[in-house]
Amino acid sequence: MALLEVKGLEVKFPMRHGELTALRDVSFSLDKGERLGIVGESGAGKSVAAFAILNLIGRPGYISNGEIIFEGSDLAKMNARQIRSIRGNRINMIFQDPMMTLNPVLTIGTQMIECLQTHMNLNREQARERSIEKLRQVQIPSPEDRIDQYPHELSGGMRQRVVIAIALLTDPSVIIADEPTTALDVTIQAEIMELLLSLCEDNDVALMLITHDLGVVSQVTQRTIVMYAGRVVEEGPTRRIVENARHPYTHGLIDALPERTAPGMRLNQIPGVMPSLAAIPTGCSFNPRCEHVMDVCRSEQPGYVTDGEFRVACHWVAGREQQK
Amino acid sequence: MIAFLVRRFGQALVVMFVISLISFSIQDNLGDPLREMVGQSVSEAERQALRDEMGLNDPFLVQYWRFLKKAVRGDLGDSYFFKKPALDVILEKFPATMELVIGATLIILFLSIPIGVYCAINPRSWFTKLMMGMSIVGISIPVFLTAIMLIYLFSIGLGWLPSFGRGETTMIGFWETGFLTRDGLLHLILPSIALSSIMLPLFIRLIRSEMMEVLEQDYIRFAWAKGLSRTRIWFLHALKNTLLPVITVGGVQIGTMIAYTILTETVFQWPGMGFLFLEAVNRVDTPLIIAYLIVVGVIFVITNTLVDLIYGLVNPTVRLAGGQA
Amino acid sequence: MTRYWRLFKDSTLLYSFGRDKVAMASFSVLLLLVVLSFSSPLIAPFDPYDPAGIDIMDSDIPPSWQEEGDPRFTLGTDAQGRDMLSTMLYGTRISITIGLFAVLLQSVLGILLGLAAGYFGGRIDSFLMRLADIQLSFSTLMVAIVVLAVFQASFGTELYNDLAIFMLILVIGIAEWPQYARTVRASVLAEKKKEYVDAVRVIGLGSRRIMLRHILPNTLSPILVISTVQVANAIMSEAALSFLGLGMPVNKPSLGSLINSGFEYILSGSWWITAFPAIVLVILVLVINLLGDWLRDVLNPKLYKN
Amino acid sequence: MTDMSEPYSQATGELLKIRGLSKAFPLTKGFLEQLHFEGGRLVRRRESVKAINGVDLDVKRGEALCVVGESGCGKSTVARVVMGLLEPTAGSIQYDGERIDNLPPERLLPYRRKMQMIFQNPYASLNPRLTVKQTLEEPMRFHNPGIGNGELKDKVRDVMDSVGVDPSWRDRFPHEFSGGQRQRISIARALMVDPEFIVADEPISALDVSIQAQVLNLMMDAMEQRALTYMFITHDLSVVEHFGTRVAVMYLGSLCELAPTRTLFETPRHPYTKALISAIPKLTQGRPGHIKLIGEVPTPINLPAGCFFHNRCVYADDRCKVEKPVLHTVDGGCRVACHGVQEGRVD
Repeated sequence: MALLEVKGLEVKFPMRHGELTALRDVSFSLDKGERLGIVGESGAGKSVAAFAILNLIGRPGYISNGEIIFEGSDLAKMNARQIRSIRGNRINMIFQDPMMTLNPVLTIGTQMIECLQTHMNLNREQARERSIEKLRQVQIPSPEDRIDQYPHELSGGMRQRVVIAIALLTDPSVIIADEPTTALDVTIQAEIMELLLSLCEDNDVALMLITHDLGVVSQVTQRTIVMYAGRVVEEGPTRRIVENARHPYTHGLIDALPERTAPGMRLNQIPGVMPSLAAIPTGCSFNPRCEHVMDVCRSEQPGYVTDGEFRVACHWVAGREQQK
Repeated sequence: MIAFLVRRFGQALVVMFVISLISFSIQDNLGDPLREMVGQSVSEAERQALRDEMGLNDPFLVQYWRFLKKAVRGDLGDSYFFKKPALDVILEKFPATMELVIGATLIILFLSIPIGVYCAINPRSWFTKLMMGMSIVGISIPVFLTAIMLIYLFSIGLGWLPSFGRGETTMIGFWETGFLTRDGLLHLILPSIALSSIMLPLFIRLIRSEMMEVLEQDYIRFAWAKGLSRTRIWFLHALKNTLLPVITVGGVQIGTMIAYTILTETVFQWPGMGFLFLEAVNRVDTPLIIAYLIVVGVIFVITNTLVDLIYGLVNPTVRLAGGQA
Repeated sequence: MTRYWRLFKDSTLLYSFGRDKVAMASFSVLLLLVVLSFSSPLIAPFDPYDPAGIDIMDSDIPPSWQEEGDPRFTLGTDAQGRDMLSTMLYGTRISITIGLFAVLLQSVLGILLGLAAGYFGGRIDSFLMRLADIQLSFSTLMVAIVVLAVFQASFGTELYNDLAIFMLILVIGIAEWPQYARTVRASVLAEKKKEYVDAVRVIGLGSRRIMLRHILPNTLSPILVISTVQVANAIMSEAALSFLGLGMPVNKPSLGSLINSGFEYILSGSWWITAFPAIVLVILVLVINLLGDWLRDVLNPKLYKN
Repeated sequence: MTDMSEPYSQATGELLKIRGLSKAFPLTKGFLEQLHFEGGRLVRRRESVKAINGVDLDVKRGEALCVVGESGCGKSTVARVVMGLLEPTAGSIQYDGERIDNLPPERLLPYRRKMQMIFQNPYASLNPRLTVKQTLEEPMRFHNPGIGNGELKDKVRDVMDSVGVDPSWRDRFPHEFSGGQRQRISIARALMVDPEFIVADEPISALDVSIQAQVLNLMMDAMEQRALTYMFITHDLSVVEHFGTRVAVMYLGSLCELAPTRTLFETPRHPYTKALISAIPKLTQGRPGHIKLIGEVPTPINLPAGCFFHNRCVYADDRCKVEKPVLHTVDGGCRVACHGVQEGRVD
């Protein structure tokens, strides 16, 4: 039984001219200790999916359909008090920009201890001890002093370590990391990613890694979901996706990476741009950019073709499967 | 810290210098001190002699220097009307104005923060809409009109509250207070409401918009993701950040508040500095006008310093030392 | 030109105006007040500036629907026997005129100084902003009261009364320049950092052309918002000054001085001398503030913050 | 398609010569904030951010020189100083043998035609109040005051065509375009005056992956068709491997290593370059095997003595802590600023 199972998730945003559907029929599952990558370009809906799990979508968005089963109960149906006992306790989040994630007017210690006092029955002293311990685990030098500092006294890399320490405070079973290294420098990125990876492994925490960077996904995750215009277009083991992507979009995305072309040659490009949520084409939302586009793609939204642990939403792939 | 103190001191000097220049030119240009002293019957020659004797024919700078030297000692001359040292006359009225300002500040503090926060948290509720509607009407009614309306309604119409003066007061040392008697407090109600009538909606709107902006920040979303209680997120995480710009604006509004005391005191005939100042203007009582300006200048310098100190306490990224920030 | 028309026509400004009942109502009321007051010489039943047309015997007549009312004076008369309706129409014209010209003066000063401070930076900037800070902390009203008090005392009341309208425009205009300058400076600084400015610098354009053609047009939104609010503020300041007896004289009253002259009689029951001009003043300021609020919501400029 | 890894066949000497370039930004603080108490005495300390510290760099005609480094290494400052957007604190810049860093604005104009720039943020690099046509016409009109309307219109159409933006959209405003299209328009504006040298400051880092490839290809097309020379500023090494002919690696405002692209990626010499290259996430299954750096990046306000990298370098010895290394040539045509490499301590 999966630790976290998302079924048919749909998220809508009421707008001036009617509603926008940010997520359509998104389903996936996460096992205990598993590392899942969610890949997509900006506007694909991957962050919305992450925030929807903890019912944290910014107003006026709302979950209009679907279930989010975590340890046997549906997060989407929980009341405010119930979901608060999950947030920051069983399922924790890491945000993109460490410069913006920590409250500038509160000390690191305050921001850590409040978590522990909310979710665990600890007194101040114990909470402080535990916070220092976690800061040490994320390799922050002299954590006893750092804990009393304010965020602006720490560098970006250090702040992201603090955020990771906060995410680990309550021994959660899932960490959702939304582009955790995008705002950081290349060398710091690698360090933070490795730290996150080893901490998740050591503590048997499941990791949901949301990123646009296929390289990161291929190094860190076991399974990958590719999203396009609010929908999952492909899912499978990371290795198979990287080496043998089936969906033309995934394929194009991987081929567009500079390392896929000999130096000095033109890069492989996907023509056009991702549609805005207000103007998603009928049929397959990728059809205007697809090199394999067929008539059916323009009229009918493709269903999933499954092949064991592999899942693709594409008429062209389905057609080829049938021919086999 | 040292830079902060030096800068504050420098700013105070500049402010006081400007005020002293203005004051001096008022003294120089307004009215003829001689007329006040000797009347019309003295001949022109005698006047000239007197002028020389009093140093009124000395060069500008010499006169200004003399004025400064006396001003530093607290000697701003005698009020023409009261025939007493002007500074003493003003300071006698200082408690009345202060208590009015305290009353209005309390109203603003205790209403604007809860209402502003509520409106930011519940942007769609009917109460928010009502408050936003009322606040824009509130900003559009001049202080003196609010004062007149209050008098018309509560004093003339309903007869609940007194319409002028301070009522019964008690002396605590030099400080004449109306806080200790029921009558004094009753007299304070309408003027305080009138004085706060423009600032209150202003601050409600400011707190609301700042708080709404803060609530959109990543660190608030992160706080939600940490599963903290609503009260902690709203009243610690969000409010502390909201207060920073509010404190800054508050500092700027002190000047406006003092200007409004003139209006309020005029309508309610509140025996404070503002009322006295307007009377002095009408009587061309130059020393009194100057004394008022100087007292107000000192109040500005002190309150602005306090505001800066409070800002530094709330905002850890500002080090008063100015060094590593 | 059609291009700009299209930009305007498609803009969120017009769109949201058509959808916002409050904005449309405010605009209509403002338009009505402006048109009525500026055509007051044509439509007003009496000329309040003409001493020959005023009979002191007509003083203190309540509005016509009251028992002692006189059908000639719809809204009654004031203590000098002037028709309230006519006096208010003329008074509104004076209030609006002072408000507009004061804001015009403010904006010219503020935009020039703000552009200079924002674009050149350095010493000019810190000097101007320090000056603005100090002046702001004294508040417009305070500065205006002091200056006008001094002028009134040194000019003598008669000469002052003749010059009052200019003095008010001048004082309110000059006293409020920091508001503008800070807003303009803040948006110039924000725009200057954007890369399109670098792009035209790379082309080689001179700094004056960059300022006028590229930066200034992009700072118009906050200027528009602040201008609207400032007109309301200027009208309020004028009313306050006139109420204190430092503004428009009784023989050429603005709304504020009308309220002031009526205040003395309110205790004796002549409420209309105060109430009618007060209502007009509040409505005038309110609709301008509502329009300013609407503009701020639509254009959503980041106004100056420390 | 051309193979850009053979640049030297076309290269005909240096187009741009940067010598000893430094730029420090004074921290704008009032006089009073500069006062500090030190050892019981009041001292005045003026602080500045040392963004570039003595950079020597040449750009050869016809090449695409990539300047890479992490945020705060001064790579964008180099670009801005070269373009005359910032004044250097010290050093000189020569363009085609002519010193340009000290020219008055009007004498700089001929160079403005030859040197153009492409910016990072497509949402800020176009004036929102000008149509595409106005944006594109401005440089042309400015540099050719007598140009006829017809000629200008043709030129706008040609350039829009060449960057892949439909010329019939010339009356639209920037907000009507997507990020990738705006970046194309931004490139078009640079191409309007037919420049020979283009400085591109992180032109693709604000774009999505699939759009990055489009813009990069466009830049390569333009380079080929117009015989352009590029100075390409980026933090993304994976792009560099593909795009550049030579690479300059910067750290804290100094050059660490300067080498032909292939050499740099095959045999990086400087310890920092090695760490940087190892940190690129590649499509390989398995854990990231990057070289760990110790410590934190020092602030450019208080630069360390000696080699700026010594506090993060595992090879650092006493010499590195006191003596600043200079670029020296090692085999393979690359230049490295490292005592360890010179002494053979670092392989």
